[in-house]
Amino acid sequence: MRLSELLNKEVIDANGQSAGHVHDVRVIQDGPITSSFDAALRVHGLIVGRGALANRLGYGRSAVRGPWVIRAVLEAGDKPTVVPWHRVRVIEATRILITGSCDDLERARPVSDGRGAARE
Amino acid sequence: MNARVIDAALELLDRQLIDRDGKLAGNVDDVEIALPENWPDNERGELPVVTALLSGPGVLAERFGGRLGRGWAAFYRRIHPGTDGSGSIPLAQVRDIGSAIRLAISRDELSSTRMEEWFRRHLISKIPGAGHAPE
Amino acid sequence: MKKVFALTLGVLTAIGGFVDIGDIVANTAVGARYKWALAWVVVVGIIGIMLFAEMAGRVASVSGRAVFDLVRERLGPRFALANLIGSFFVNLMTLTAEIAGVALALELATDVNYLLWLPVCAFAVWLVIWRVKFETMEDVVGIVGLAMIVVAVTVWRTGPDWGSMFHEATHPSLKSGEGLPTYFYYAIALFGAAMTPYEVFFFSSGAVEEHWTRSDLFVNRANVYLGFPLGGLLSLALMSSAALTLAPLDISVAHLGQVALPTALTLGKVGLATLLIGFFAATFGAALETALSSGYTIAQFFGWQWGKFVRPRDAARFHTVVLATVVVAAIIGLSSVDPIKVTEYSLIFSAVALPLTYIPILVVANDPSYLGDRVNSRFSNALGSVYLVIVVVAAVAAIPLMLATKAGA
Amino acid sequence: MAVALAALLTSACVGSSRGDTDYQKKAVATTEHVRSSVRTVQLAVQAAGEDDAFGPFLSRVISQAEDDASSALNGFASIQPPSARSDLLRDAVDQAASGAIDLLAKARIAARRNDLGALTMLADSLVRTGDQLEQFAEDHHA
Repeated sequence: MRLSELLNKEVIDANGQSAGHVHDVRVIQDGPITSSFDAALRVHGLIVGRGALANRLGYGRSAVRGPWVIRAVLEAGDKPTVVPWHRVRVIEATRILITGSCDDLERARPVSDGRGAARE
Repeated sequence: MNARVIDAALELLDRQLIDRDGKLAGNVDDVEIALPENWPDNERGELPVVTALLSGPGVLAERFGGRLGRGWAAFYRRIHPGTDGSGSIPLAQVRDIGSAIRLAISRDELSSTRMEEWFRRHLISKIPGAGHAPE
Repeated sequence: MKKVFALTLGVLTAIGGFVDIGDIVANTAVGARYKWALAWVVVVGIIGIMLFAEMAGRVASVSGRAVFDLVRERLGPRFALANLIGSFFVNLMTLTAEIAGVALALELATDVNYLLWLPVCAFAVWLVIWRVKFETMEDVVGIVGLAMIVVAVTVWRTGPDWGSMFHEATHPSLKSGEGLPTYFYYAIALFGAAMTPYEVFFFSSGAVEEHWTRSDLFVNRANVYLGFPLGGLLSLALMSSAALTLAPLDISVAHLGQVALPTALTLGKVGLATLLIGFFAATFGAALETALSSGYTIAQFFGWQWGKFVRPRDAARFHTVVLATVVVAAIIGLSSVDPIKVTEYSLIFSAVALPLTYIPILVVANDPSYLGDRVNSRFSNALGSVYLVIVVVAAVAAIPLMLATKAGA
Repeated sequence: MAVALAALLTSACVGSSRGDTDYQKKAVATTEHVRSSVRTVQLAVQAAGEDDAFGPFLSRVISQAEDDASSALNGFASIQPPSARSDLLRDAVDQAASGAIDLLAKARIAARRNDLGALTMLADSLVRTGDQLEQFAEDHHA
């Protein structure tokens, strides 16, 4: 499966309610990437939200804070949540079905902390 | 063990690949994810894993979708028979994920840089001064 | 001495951006028509491009990522492709005009038709990109381009009444018979001339070409704060020289030769010769800038190896794109389209395309995962937000104004 | 706004049709164009007189101005005059502009020959022609 096959699909909970669209796939690197680790990046869950542009520009989840105009416009009404992978049941052509209700999904916490940055 | 959280679309997709010699080697055009065996009925609660980064015009075209993307992908397959044009880079060959993604291999090992090779051989190398050192 | 040469990237970028063939003619035409009533736009443009280029140069220095790379990362491939197509089109049009501009400068010096010079000029542009070191290229063209300063000397020697000049610039008013839509159409063209996307494509890629790093942020600032105001000053000088000599006779400007008349009348043959050299260097610089930018944008969109910091054979697709673009531009130029009209339109289209390049840079300049602790200051962000509004308004208004005023007729 | 209103009023008073007014505007624009070319050449000749410019430069500037003026006049001549009243205007524009273009041609010929004497002798007539065209445009402003 490719990452692009998950992105932008609509997420539907057990009650048939929409939780928004898949904005991203959160993975966890559980060790240094070297040839000795054959599964360093594991899929942890889906980031689901509503404002597509805000998502693409990285607001809401990364450490990007300013400028406030863009932030205020783009983050209005968009509170991305995380769907843990174990709740994902079916991946269809345009939708992803999950177990339980979308009301108990947690807010997605920001991910970037500046570590990935800056070569010397 | 400090686990690092990465949002794949934000931090992997469309990023620059740099090979082991510091040469630019394409962008991450998609990411290959392997689902656990028997998913979604896998009893042990195993998680999907990222197995490879994909790069190349064919991959990008498929991501575009629509008529433009399909036409582009079809054209790409025609001029590159027997391949989907994807330079598939196993995760084991990735050295560092930052504002660019550094690889442990040379770009010449990627099938996605065949066009570069073609233009090098048939056009650029034939112009005098092509091997002229920059500094 | 090395320190002096470290500033030529900014000088070349700014001269290529502010006083390329379209701007030379546009600034003169505006000065002859409106005198100083549009000078404020140049000032707005200078501040805007300084802000924009400083952010792009800082990101490139710290992360090694040039502008179009980031455009795709932040806008996604679809928007980025739309931006690429638009930017490439503007680049190609501008390159066509610049190559023709070099030929027009030679035509003025020799009275040999510019169409005969054009293929020679196109070949020379390609050859420099193929063979000359990036640093040598920018040092020579940047420094020879300083010959354009002769326009400022012209204004000085004409001995204007500085007080009333300042008054007219700060209290813009229109002659009777001039409509507001046309005035704002020219305002957007001048703004587009100052803040062209290709300037930042070139400047940020140039920073990578020169191997700038985190420790070169000072050099980045110095380039931006010296180069761009210099370019802006030359714009204002062209405008003033026209306002002082051509406006009283109510001459409408359409040719490069008319631009040179005030300098010839004021400074004589030496001044004229210097100015023609300046025209040549400025248009040649702009041609290099746009030809390279066409390669930079496409290569960065796809992630190909680009740049003059590797041997041509190691950046084969990049050099193929540059070569093809120069050839196509020369062919369009030879079809004898009016090169000056071409840049006037390309200025308007670059104002339209600008937000798609400006917004990603503004966002990335705030992203610590690229910049660590070198993210935008509050001041940069406040100014950046003001310009965000200006850039978007100009982009939205550009096409309707162009249609309504029949391109400023 | 006031200007637009005034223009509207005057044209209404004259009582000409919209076609006539349009034609008149084009006539004025054409003479303005030719006048701008004449003024350009006037400056070029002034530069020549003060030995401030090279031959090739002068020759190029002058022939471009001449080309511009001719193409403005040709453009105007190809427009169909909307009424008999406009025919008079057409002739007037043609006469004024053709005379000016002749003068520009003389300047171009002198410049090509690098004949500075002949060129500077045209200075006065260039100024006069420019003034006449300016007057013409003012008189016919719609």
